[in-house]
Amino acid sequence: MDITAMKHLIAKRVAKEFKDGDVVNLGIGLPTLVANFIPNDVTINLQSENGLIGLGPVPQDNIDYDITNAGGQPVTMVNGGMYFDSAMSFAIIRGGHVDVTVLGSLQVDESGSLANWIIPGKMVPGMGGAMDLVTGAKKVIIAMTHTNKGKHKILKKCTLPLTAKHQVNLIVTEMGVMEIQDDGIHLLEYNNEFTLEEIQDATEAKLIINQPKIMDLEE
Amino acid sequence: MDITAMKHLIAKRVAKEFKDGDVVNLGIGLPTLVANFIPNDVTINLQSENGLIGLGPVPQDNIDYDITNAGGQPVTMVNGGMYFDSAMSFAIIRGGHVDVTVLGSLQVDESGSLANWIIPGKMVPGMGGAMDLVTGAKKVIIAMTHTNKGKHKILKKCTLPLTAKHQVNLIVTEMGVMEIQDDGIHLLEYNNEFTLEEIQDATEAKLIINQPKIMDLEE
Amino acid sequence: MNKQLSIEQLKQHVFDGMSIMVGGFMAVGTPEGIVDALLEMNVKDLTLICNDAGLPEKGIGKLINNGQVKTLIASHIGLNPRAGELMGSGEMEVILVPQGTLAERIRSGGAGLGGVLTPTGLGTIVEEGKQILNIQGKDYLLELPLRADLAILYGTEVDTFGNIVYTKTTRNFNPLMATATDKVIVEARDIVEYINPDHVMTPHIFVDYIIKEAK
Amino acid sequence: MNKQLSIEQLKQHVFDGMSIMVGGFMAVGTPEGIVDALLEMNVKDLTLICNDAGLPEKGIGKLINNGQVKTLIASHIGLNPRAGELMGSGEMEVILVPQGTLAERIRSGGAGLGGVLTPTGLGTIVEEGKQILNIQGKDYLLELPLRADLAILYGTEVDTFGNIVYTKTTRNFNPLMATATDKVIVEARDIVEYINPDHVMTPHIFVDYIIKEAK
Repeated sequence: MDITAMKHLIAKRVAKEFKDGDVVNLGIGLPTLVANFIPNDVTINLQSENGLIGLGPVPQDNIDYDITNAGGQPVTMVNGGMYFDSAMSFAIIRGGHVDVTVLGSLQVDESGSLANWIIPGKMVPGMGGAMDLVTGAKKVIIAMTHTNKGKHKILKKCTLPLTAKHQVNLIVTEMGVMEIQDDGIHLLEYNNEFTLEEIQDATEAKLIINQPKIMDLEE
Repeated sequence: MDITAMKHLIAKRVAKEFKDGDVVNLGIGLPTLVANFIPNDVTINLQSENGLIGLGPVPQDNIDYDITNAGGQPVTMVNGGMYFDSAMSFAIIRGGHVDVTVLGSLQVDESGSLANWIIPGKMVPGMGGAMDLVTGAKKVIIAMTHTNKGKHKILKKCTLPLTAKHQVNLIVTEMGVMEIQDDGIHLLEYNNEFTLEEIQDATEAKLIINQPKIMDLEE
Repeated sequence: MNKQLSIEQLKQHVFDGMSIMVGGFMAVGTPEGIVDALLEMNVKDLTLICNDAGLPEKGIGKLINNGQVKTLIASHIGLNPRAGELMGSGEMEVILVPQGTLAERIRSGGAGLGGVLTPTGLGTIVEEGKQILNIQGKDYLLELPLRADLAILYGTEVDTFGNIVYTKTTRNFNPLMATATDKVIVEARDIVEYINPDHVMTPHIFVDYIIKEAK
Repeated sequence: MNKQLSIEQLKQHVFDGMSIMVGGFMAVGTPEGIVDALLEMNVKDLTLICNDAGLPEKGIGKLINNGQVKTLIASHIGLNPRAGELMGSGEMEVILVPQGTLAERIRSGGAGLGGVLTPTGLGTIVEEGKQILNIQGKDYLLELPLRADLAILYGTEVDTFGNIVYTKTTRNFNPLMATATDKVIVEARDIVEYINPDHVMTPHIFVDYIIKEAK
């Protein structure tokens, strides 16, 4: 699978996690793709931490540079959407009013901790709104490739500085869907292009495997 | 002097304390009268804690019941005024953005403490916004009759439950203008309808009297 | 998602002993239609959180004076003499909170904050039983967040999504309460087709149900 | 009171070593005219408080990349690679603050609160050196209020009193910063005769000066 196909597959699977009416924040990069796969019978409210709910598609023309997403890129607003300031935006986020946040990550571990904002000495973008999002959202989904070109990302214990402790609920990769529970990481679904052994080999943490389903990728 | 004349006199003197552009909150009752005596060359911004700046006069007709003061009474709004919610209202008040607050009081003492929200067992209206106002405003002026029908109100130490400690800057009564300083209450101005001895007799706290001026009541 | 509710359907969302935040300031910005329905249903033992005790014939004053309120959390009860009597006789518990602290406690309840650090109330009976923190050389009272089961609000314009605009001084505590309860019901003066997205004061995600005001 | 200021008069209000809050999110809602003037005046050793480091050619990125910034307090610097280099080399101090915490710290600085009690950052390096309070069984970090000498904002519509409306996502940190500095200067896209009092986002009492944007 090439990287584009992988991302496509991950985004498609994540999109099945939403319920009608959910307030959802999608991170920059892969998580943004999720918006393209929302089922027709589900309406979600996309929140963007720079100050809006009702994020619409990227405009092709008639660009309004006053309507932007958290990456500073022009977007559009859907009917019923609204704008607010950064205090309200994070009252929504921290106060538990976001149902699902989808983020990429550099590392996730079996205790549900994650690290996605800094590689000391190399890359220091800053945490932006990520720490608030994973702390405040009701459900935290990590959407990422299973490994970094073969290097483990799903670990026993994160080695990079954390974004938050014990906040991740679900990990969706091209290999499967994993849920963090008190006793560790449960493989709920797997992509049958891979064997269970291959998936475990690509994972540092020990996966708890109990009759996993085939990964649901129906449109 | 009858009570109406007293209130008139007190309000008139308090109105001289404002500078052009000041943000001012006037309490219910006597302090409200102060608005009638603002000098022509001074424009102040009247704040009302229920959520507006730019409080105008009480309407005579065309009453809009959606525009009210902190007593719930219909008022009007002047040009340039605006509305906000209670969180912003008290961010303005607590954050030190109100230049002067004028309140009545049951008691004030020589340390600048005041009591104006409860007489246990008798009258329990509640503090409303008074505690925030006297804590947050840059200058706290107490506008009240000097005594309660002869009973002292300006005390060595308040006996009623406090509204706040050490927050009063100025007391204006029908007898004079008093400033609270570190060493006690200074009589800055007096109404020469009274002798200095009469004023001291009407005051439990020892007044510091050092060449007081005649109370300025020019229009 | 259709959020419109009839006043009769309100019954499904209230129960004895519940806590309700009620918008309004001296009953300005209070949803009188919902209050009247609560009066008629005669739900009991309510804990109400509201700026004040309303007036005898207006706002939550009606519920207080009908004996439906067990506990009132408010900043002022002076315009409803019966509230003072019920407090004095012990028939109603009244917890008086400085107005700015009340606003900020509700906001923090909605915003996931652990509390409010305020200088208001220091040196008074308000500080009794509360933690005082010295921060950068100044003392602050730690005041706890407030939340409730239900908020009932009064919106001037509400669109079908549930976005709310509150006009003039009807705004007061309404937008704060919208964020701090498990369920939010707004009484709409008018249900409108469109609200400018810059002018929305309560985003629709906070609003569960809309009841049209009877005129 | 005439609050209008020319871009030349801005000089009277800035000095080396000052602290400035700058509105905007990835430079959306940043007053570019004022930033350009600061660039031209070459004021030095600035402490800037802003959501991010801007872009190399946009927002405060221009000031950072010109070496005028001693300390940057921000939540994100990823869109301006030079900021990361200056941080790495030690030429610029960068204090990274979670975005929601940054917003709330500024708000508390303007609202007279003693700080912010937030769960964000617990168990991470953000908590280092900070007090942790256990409140009602949950831990919270105590984050301190932020204030600055000056705020520079970008308003879409500003009336002559200084009331401001920020349109769409240009709003972001602007209204918070308006409350938390000794002096506030707004760059106005348009100076207008009238703003509906319900739509004002920053009351004029916070605004000291208005500079008309050059078009």
